[in-house]
Amino acid sequence: MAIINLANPSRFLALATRTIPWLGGLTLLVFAFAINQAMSAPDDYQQGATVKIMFLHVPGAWLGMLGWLVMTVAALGTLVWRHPLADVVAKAAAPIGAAFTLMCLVTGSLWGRPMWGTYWVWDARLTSMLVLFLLYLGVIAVWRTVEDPSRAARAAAILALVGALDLPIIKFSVDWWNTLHQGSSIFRMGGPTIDPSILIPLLIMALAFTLLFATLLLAATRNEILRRRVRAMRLMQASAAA
Amino acid sequence: MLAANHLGYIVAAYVAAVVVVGALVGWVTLDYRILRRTLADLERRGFSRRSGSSAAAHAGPALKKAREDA
Amino acid sequence: MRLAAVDLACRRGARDVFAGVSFAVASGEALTIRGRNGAGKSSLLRQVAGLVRIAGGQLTIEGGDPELTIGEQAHYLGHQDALKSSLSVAENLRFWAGFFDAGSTDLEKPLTAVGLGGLADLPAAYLSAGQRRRLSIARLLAVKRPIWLLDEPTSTLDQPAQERLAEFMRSHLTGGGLILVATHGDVGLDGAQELRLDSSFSRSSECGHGGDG
Amino acid sequence: MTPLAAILVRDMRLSVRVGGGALMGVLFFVTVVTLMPFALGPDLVLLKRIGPAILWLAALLASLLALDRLFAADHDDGSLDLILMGRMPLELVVAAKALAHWLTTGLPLIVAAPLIGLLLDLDAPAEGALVLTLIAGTPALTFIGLVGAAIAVTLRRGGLLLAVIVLPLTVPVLIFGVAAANAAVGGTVPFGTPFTVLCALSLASSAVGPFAAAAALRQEME
Repeated sequence: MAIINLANPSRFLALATRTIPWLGGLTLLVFAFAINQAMSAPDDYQQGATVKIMFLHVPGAWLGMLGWLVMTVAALGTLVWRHPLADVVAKAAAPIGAAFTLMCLVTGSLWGRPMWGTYWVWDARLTSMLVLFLLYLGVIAVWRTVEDPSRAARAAAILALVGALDLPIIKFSVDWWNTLHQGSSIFRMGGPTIDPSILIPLLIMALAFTLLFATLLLAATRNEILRRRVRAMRLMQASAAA
Repeated sequence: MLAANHLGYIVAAYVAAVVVVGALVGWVTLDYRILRRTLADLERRGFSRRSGSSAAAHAGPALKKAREDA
Repeated sequence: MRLAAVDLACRRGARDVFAGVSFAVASGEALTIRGRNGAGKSSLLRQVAGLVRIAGGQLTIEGGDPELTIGEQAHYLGHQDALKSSLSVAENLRFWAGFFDAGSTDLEKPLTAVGLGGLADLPAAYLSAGQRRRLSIARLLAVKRPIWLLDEPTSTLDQPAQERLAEFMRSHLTGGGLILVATHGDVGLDGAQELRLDSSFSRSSECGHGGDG
Repeated sequence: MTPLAAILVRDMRLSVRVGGGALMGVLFFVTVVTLMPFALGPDLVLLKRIGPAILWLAALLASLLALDRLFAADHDDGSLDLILMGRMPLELVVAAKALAHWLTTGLPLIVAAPLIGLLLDLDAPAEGALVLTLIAGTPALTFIGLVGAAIAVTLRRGGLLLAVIVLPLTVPVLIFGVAAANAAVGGTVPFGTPFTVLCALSLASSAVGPFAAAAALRQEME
């Protein structure tokens, strides 16, 4: 359907309420299949069974970045196309993206423990994800400190855009910083070529997580619309009783 | 780094993932339920109890408009 | 209870705001303070409230609670409303009632009296300027203090709210309280004493005058 | 509810609501600690050795962060005038505000510190020492910062001035905090000595702080 009529909050609410259960069900289905595939995947010759953590770690990283991509597109929606739902989607995406980035960091740390003997190594990829996580917290902080939603939306949108521009630079500079100092991290995360027997379960897990992300985003956006509605009705309540 | 089977860490990782996903799902559903209740309460109460139906009536159409463009 | 000032003087920074101001207000009486902007109406009220240092003269109170200062027996309604936008109407009033040791009083009555009865759990951010001022006035009703110091209380109030305020002031006076109100217009208090602060008092010594009245 | 409880509950509620500064301290703390390795290099051996120092410096700066709004917010909306006209002594009111600030800024720091310590590869004894020293040290930071906030309340650009006023005053807390945190990991000094001095600093500042802050507020009011 055209994006235009999605712009009307009530129609979006009705659509969301209908699709969320189906999407949730599909997510569960794909997850069941993915978990099964992941568990039956062979151990990696080098990392042993801990490769199974990769099935959580890598999708977490992808969703972390996907979340920021969603926020960037929503930011353009807010600032350029003036789409009424854009800022609501951006506000909904921030905590979800942050949560998956956190999952990526935690699983990465648990994956590194048996390899390097420490919970955290300033490996290039892990460090970039940490900076991304801090950027997410910054955007959430903007939403939580600016009271007026439209002002908060514009501020968060600009931060998302600037973040989107800065992330590749951060990625590059962290890589350079890491290789420059070439400290103790002797082991590169997830070797260059991944054996198909591991790649397929990984892709299915990634699909399952992406569906989960979509369901959560839809539900969180619906919540934000309802929150806006509560706010509008409270304003109405104040003015009516003036 | 031997290819030992670090079951503990794998379980910990999956527990962490379940915790994060569980928190997200819990937060979204709880938030939805609270918002539904607040909305129902606001609608049922109309606006200020003291001003009775008149304010609610005159605010009725405004209320519908608020629902549209919120 | 009797509040008396003799040759009261006030300096703000290098400027003499006013000097030689005397008045006496007993229970059940009101004093209307008039004067141009910058004549020091607010400074006089803040001096009585104990918020501004008294540069000269005496300010005494007879009767009332001997242990308490004048400020601790007074309500001050300034230009600002002392409300927190992220707290609800009820939370704001509950805080001030709790802070002024009247925690257990019923808040519904003052809120309804100022016409905010139905908005108890509405965040103060949504209130209009007039509603915020009426919420401050509710503080005066919720906590019983004999002296009211009102600084242009009607500035953001509409006509019905002003009449309601005049009604509150009259009942406060008949209840034995006393009121000092700085205003430009009429606040509906007939029989109140008048005190005119005109700028002839405020001699600006070395540098030019600054700051508000 | 007593006046002190009213102030405590209100300040806590304000800092948690939208616009409040509750978790800002922790966010700043995490960011500062994350920045250090970018400057010092990813070498865990080095980071482990100066870990406690980095964490303590970050905690010190983080706990000052939310302080400048402590009185300025009340001053700007007129609440400070009414607080001065309350029957509760100002010293107790200021102490209640300090407690509210510590609960919303200091405590989250103490909870977050061990997790962030993992980034600098701190081992268990170092983490334990870090938490202990933060528990003993953050009250001192809050009460010293309290005085700075009271002095800076009516001044324009008070926030900037606050850091300049307060940081020198917190030097002893930093010295003994880091000394105690390092002592637990090794080194000549036993853990007890710097730790007791740190506790003494906290007790002293919690006694002097409110009086100095209340006096400063009264001075500022004209």
